Amino acid sequence: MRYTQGAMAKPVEQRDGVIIRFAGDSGDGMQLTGDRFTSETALLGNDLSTLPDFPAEIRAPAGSLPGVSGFQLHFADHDILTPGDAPGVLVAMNPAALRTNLADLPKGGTLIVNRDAFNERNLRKAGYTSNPLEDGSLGEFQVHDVPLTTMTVEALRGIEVTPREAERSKNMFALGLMSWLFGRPTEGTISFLERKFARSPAILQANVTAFNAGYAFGETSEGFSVSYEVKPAPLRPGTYRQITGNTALAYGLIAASRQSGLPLFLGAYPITPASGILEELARHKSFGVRTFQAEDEIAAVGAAVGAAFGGSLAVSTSAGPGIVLKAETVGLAVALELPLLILDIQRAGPSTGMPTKPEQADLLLVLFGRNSESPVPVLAASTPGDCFEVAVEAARIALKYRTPVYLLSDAYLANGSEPWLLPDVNALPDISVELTVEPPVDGEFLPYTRDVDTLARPWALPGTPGLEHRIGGLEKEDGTGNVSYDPDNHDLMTRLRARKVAGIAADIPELEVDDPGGAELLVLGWGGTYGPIAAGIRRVREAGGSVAHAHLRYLNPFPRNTGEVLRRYDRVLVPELNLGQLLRLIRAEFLVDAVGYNRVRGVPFRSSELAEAIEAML
Amino acid sequence: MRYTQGAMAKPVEQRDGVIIRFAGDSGDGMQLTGDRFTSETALLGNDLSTLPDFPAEIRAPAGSLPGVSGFQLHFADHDILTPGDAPGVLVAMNPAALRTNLADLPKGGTLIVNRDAFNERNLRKAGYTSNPLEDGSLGEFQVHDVPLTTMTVEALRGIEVTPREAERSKNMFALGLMSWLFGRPTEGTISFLERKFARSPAILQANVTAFNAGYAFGETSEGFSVSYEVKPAPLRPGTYRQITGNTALAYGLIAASRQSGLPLFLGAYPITPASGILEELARHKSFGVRTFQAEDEIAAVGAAVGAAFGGSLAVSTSAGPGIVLKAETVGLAVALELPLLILDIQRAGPSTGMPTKPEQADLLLVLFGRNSESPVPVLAASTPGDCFEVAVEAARIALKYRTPVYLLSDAYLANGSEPWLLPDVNALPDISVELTVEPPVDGEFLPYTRDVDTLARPWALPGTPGLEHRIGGLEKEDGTGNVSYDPDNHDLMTRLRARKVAGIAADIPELEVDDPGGAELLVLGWGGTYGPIAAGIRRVREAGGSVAHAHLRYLNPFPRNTGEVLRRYDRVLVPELNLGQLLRLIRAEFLVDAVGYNRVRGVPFRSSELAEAIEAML
Amino acid sequence: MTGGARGEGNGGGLIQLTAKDFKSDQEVRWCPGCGDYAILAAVQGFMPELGLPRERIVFISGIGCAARFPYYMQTYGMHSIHGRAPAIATGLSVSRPDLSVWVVTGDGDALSIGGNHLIHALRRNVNVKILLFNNQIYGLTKGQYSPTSEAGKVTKSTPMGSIDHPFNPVSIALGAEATFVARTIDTDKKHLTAVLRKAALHRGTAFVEIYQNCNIYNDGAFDAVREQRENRILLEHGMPIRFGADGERGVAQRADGTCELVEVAAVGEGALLRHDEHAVEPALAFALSRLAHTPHGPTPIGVFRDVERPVYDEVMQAQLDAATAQRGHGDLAALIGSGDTWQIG
Amino acid sequence: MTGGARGEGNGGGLIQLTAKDFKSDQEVRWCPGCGDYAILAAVQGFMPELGLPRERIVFISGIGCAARFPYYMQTYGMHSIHGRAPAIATGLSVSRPDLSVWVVTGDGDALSIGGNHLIHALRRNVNVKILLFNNQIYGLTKGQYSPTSEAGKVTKSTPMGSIDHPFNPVSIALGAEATFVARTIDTDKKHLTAVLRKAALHRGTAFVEIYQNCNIYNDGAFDAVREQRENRILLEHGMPIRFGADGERGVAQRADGTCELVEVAAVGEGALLRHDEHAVEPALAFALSRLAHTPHGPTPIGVFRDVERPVYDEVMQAQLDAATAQRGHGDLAALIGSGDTWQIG
Ligand SMILES: Cc1ncc(C[n+]2csc(CCOP(=O)(O)OP(=O)(O)O)c2C)c(N)n1
Ligand SMILES: Cc1ncc(C[n+]2csc(CCOP(=O)(O)OP(=O)(O)O)c2C)c(N)n1
Ligand code: SF4
Ligand code: SF4
Ligand SMILES: [Mg+2]
Ligand SMILES: [Mg+2]
Repeated sequence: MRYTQGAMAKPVEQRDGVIIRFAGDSGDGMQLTGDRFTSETALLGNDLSTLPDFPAEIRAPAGSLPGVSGFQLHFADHDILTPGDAPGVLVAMNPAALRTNLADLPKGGTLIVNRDAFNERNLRKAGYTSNPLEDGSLGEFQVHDVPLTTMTVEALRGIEVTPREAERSKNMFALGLMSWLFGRPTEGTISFLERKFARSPAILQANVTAFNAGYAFGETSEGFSVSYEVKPAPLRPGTYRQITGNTALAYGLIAASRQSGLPLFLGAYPITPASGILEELARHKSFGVRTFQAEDEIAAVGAAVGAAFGGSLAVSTSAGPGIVLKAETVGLAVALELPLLILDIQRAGPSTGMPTKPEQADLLLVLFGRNSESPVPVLAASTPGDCFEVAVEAARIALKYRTPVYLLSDAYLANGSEPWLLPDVNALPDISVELTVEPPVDGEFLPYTRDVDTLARPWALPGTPGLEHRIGGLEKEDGTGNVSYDPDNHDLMTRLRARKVAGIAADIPELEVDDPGGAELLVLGWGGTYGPIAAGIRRVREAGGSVAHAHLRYLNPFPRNTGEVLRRYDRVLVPELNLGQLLRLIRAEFLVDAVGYNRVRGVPFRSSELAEAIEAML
Repeated sequence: MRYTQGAMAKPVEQRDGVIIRFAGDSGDGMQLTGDRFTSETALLGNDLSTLPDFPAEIRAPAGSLPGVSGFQLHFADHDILTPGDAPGVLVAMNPAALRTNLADLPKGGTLIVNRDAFNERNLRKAGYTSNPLEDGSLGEFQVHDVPLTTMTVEALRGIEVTPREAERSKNMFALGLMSWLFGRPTEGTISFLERKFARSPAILQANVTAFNAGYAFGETSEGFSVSYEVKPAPLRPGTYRQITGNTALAYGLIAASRQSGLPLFLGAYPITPASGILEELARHKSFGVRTFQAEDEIAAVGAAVGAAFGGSLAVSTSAGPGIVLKAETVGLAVALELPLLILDIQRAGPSTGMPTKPEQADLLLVLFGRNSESPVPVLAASTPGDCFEVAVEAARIALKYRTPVYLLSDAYLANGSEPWLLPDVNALPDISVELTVEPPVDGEFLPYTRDVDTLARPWALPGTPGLEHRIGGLEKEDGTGNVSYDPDNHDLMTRLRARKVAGIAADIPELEVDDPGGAELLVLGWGGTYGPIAAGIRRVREAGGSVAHAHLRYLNPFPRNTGEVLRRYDRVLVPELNLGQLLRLIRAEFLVDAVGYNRVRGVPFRSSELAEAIEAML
Repeated sequence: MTGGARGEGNGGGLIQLTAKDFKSDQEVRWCPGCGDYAILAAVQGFMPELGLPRERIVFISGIGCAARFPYYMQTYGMHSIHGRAPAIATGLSVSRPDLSVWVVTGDGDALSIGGNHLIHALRRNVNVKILLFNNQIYGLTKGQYSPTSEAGKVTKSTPMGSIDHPFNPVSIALGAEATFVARTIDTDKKHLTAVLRKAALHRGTAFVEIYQNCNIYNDGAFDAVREQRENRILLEHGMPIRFGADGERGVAQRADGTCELVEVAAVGEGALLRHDEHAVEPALAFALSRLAHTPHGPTPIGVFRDVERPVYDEVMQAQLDAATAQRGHGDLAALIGSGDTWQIG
Repeated sequence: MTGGARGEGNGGGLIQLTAKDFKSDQEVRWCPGCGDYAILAAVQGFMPELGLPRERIVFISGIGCAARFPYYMQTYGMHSIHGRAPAIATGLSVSRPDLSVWVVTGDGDALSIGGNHLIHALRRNVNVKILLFNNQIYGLTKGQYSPTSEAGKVTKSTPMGSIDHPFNPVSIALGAEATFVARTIDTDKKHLTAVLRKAALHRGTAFVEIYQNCNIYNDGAFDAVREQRENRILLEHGMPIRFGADGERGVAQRADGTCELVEVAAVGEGALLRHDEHAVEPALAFALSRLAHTPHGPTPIGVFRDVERPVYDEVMQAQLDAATAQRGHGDLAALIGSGDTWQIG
């Protein structure tokens, strides 16, 4: 196919949903391109879901297979649950991107490639022995091989940028073309570029020009005979924004600080995919947020414990390898009975594993990864937007019960985005804490007495006259908190700590089941697999299958009706991105012969594979 | 009662077993006294079991309750399993020792106290408002209130020691007295003192004199009308020694080094109750043992990983708080697939907890306390002597399967002792390893290919020509070991690592059940509770109850017949010094409705409480 | 005296506390004769000088014999975990600038497992006062060698003698950019108190090494300076550095920048180094720290360095204030609604 | 050249390796333009000089961009976990004295999370060569400030500027009792190679800071010395310390032990410091390290210190040998039968 530019009005086809994947070299700006396309799409009112997918290397050698960076976006005129199993449209900026992504493109899919990048050198780097644009191997797809680089450079003639800078604008050309193809509004991107390049007018001009040129190329090129329209989705009314899980966590923590009246303190050490929370929070000092980039994860959570002692809403964030390092200090916080949040943005392991890839395999770690009996509540977020609410809820539990709380997210939620209906900040729950401020009448302050309902101990902050006291990691005498080696006291304290956490079950909602009626199979999920599971179930139901769905936000303690729910069904399927961790917990606790669907591939579930797995059990 | 010295032959009564507890101030030398009495007893051929019990403080204030140090010894003319639930004889060197130990002495028990220590100051420190020796509160016991200090000082008149040194010999006086009372041989103690005080003749003379004086006092005092004899036990023939769990572990590691032909490397950071292993191994450099006292637990296990890479039998030892810190590095070893032993001498927690007290609550920690799916075999020792054998077996598994292995002991096994039949060193298993030393013919060494049986990867040591290769914590491509982010490869590798560990089940003995026939109840234990459980079962059986007993040495993987064994019984009771950790594992894995008997008191089970618990389930 | 302690001091009225007010109700549980007792007494004796009410003072420790310290102080306190006290204190101090935060640590706690937190606290200049009780041994775990034990030391874990070259705590602190570094002795209450006073007045991290005798596992380790006062090279600001029974010896500087011990009579008083604890560059303080690698002969005691540098806590607060001044107090609704939003319905 | 590398060298015959022999088959994955490429080339170029066969050489790294290094070396190697390479290398080196063990680490890896392992390796004088690629930034995690970033640095995690005072890697190493400390520059292959040579010859831990440009997140951090050669204060043993375009400037010592930059013409060549890398006392090396806290002006480059001290690995081996000489090779039966035994039956 060849493209010449001509001018004529093009027909517009309706689509109910589209999945696009942008793929290119790490240096090609695919994440930015994807982000911008997503923003345009959000403004248009589609429902959407995104999945960035980038290598652990900062910038692997240009043109190499490990250097490929991708961004997938699913948008639709109805509510959607996942970034989509497989793209309908693949934009491949070079041979490596084509090679690593083509397998996901179904037959008949649309393929837009940058023909200029298919030179011998790049083909060789990608491991091609012949040029796929020429050897007929792409016959099953609708291929548009556009000379993106040449056309961009052409369009930028006269603008005062270096040839390299001109070439680097090709992603904006591609974005412009795609914006035309799917009828996206362009103002947002142009004003975004104006903000981003405010200080370099030439670069700004280059980017805007390339973007407009791409759009115009779509309009005029003969190669693109139709454009597509995807109508807005009937979302709940309100104000929306796109949000990633990491940003939602950061905002949720700021909201929890506001709702508790306690200043926010974050101790963190950078690690993929959790660093974004530190970086986001560091930008909000006007909220009284203190971010402390520590020398390591131990110091990060140590500082958080110190801040908690001083009365902050104290948080520490990390991913697997760092979460492991924090365990001893979290154990101290269990003994101290101080509120503390630990956010684990799970990634594929073991050890360093695949740092940018999602997994759900830290559940047993956060439950059991401390010496001795050391119970800690655990919550997990299910979607990017849900991260906000879960952060507030985790803070509520930590503060009310004076306990460390783990909050689990993952690399998929962290970087993936969805439209988020802005919550009414005035309707957020009050999670303020009753501090102990008055010395008891008899003069002796007992830091390890307990509230009869919550079993929480009093929280008296340094600075409060008359309540001077000492706490520590040695076993403490019930009531006084003095060091005690008494056997019965130790047994009692061990059980009190356990009962305190178990008792939270009375203070959290029951597990809700989405059962259209008559289902014999329950699918039980948790965490970031919510979208694919729900989408898989939707497929099954659309095909006439009857299946119930429940999703756990609370992993410890479980909602009080969990056992009852599980026993209601003949069969229980537990899909997890691990080898069966929740599965093990519910089998032990409820003795139900649930089965797992487990994949540890470092990528989210596809709804299609889940639909198959469910159908196999119907 | 008053004692005047007279000379007459005393009758000797036979006993089948005796439990003595020595208790005194930390500075009173109770551990030494207990040790010596134990040695005398061992030489006499009794079966025995000991339980030292000392405070975490080095030397809390003299006379205070937290400063009390105790040592319990159970010896008998038959095989015994525990240091005994409750002492029949209590030696209390001061009021604090009396107060903290009296509750354990059954009515009618023998109480020997140092009358001299019951002065007003000491009574006050112990919280007594009246002198129990005079207020009649000891009426239920056979009290011998001996002026131990006075008599010691008296006996030492003329020896050139300071008054303080003279007083400090009172423990030897007490030992002499007890040696007479139970007809223990004295030569061993005297030659021990000669070795210990070889460089201070006056101190030596003081100690020997005090010891002899105590013995003579027993012979002549009217207060002691009979002495007791406990005949030797019919133990298996052979050469015996007393051994503590920590010493047995150290010897086991040296044996494993010999049997594997690999040099032993220990990376350790001191921590109670594990330090003894480091200290013992540091003394055996002539065995080629390298001990490295690191800057912390992370460096300790890191150095061990380095040594493992270099071809040592690499070990790291610690207790709970330190085990937690090692987790990230053990995860690395899981990814590297290198042999490594991690010894966890469990103590009461959470956090710092009660450092000198035993617990069994790190089982889930060592199984799950690493990020992501990170399977590691786990073994546990059941008695002090068993530690030797388990160390060799753990090394065998680590070396054969190229995997880190956890070995669990606890504070009770670590310091407790029992007679140990010396193994025939020539009959120890051959655990030598086949290293890869030849480059493959096609020239490309693939460090992540696998043995078809064991799934172990080749082990090629630096220094081997032609096998240069790089390993690391990022996910590796099956076979080549190159870094790989391929989804299917990650799933495969995750499952391969899991299968490798699970496959060890084929290579370990089946779970043996001690079932006298017809039992409906199985008691399933693991680790250091073996003695009390077996003793509890013995009691139940003696009372006519029918109960089966199985004890797990292998916690991961379980012996291959475990499920079958469990399903054979109507009821399964799992006693543990935690809140139900093995219980959770077997419920999840075998879906058996087992129940737990759980105590977290920082002390071993009493066989009587277990007998009761068992009987309640018959 | 509130400089280092950052408080406004007396609140409403005049606080007249005494050492006794700082004794908690907990029985002190160190071995009889342990140097820790003397330090405890000196610290309790000094506390009233802070001019702060007890509730504004916090002691944080790690694990070890020394780390029991907070239990005995009638202030707020935390007996935390091994080596981590500087990190915990950092979190407390930066989030609560109104408190006076003290760390008590041992040579193992601070320089073995906790070495990294220590050096990072020092470079950051967080407003905490770190008292390192150096007994050159692991006391609580019953006598293994520590990173300050002299080479060749025979202990339970080194039956043939340790093979590590020890740290010099003052040198490592100076190498780690510390702004206040001092050394003193458990039994010299007057000197110890004077050093505490300067540490408290210092804005930022103050690092104080205290030679502490462990009479059970390492008795007499410091006798060369504890008992033989003539070996104490007393560093006094602005004074020529002299020592010896009658000040007959002194410290001079060689051409190569190192320090040497000299007879005053031989070189003349003018040749002696004059101590400047406020010297901007730590070079001379470092050279002085090298005079005695372990305290087995003449050993410098006193304040090696005391200089001003921005205090971490204060700069963090200043950033918060600046951000608030620029943008106003954070508005949650505005925050979550920032960036591109759109309206449905 | 086998001193530092402890090998007997060439085995049977003469080993004639070239840089190419040290290239592994792995594609190098740093950003185009990254300073790491130049260092890799220099190290590969130097390796043949070790005179050791490839299998006797091991590279161990932590995590970070720099830490990818071992993959590219055709030797044994381990890409371990963040900050722990010095500990892992210690275990390997002490248990395998026949190997030449090298650590490659970054400023975050070595001085942030790994600071403690680094300073302990240095004080122990384990026979490992530590190459710290200092780019004053966290590269791999995409641009947060590091412990060597200059104060006030604006990065992703410090939008208002960092508030930490940075470490000076040379100062902290000297404070930690290092026996060999040097600094060099990624792009100066000749100087880098010369430093590697000395590091390899050194018996014990050699610490080499290499200024490394991260052109993505911290481009130009070292331009003041990388590009402006006149700012390189080249330390050369036995030579007066001079610098500047024509050596017109130099370093002299002030009366207070600190170093200062002077015009040679003004003070005369005789007034310049003469560099002595073998000086027993590190005082002057330390003073030199303070000349430039961050490389924004004249900065010393070269070997600051290179002294002999017992090597940890060798002393450990000597203890094993001594024990064996005293007691004979360990006899397991005798060991388990030691102490009181008794006979039954
Ligand atoms: C993580 C961890 N590792 C090890 C220990 C054991 N431990 C307790 S105190 C201590 C060292 C004590 O030495 P030091 O800090 O010098 O204090 P001292 O007792 O001499 O005052 C050690 C190794 C521990 N409690 N926690
Ligand atoms: C335990 C742990 N914490 C954090 C990380 C994330 N991490 C990887 S590299 C790195 C810092 C890299 O900086 P540096 O050592 O300077 O190396 P560079 O990338 O600049 O070469 C961090 C924080 C990790 N992998 N493991
Ligand atoms: S062991 Fe040493 S440091 Fe610890 S309390 Fe006793 S004397 Fe003091
Ligand atoms: S991010 Fe920086 S240090 Fe890392 S490879 Fe790229 S240029 Fe090099
Ligand atoms: Mg100490
Ligand atoms: Mg860096």
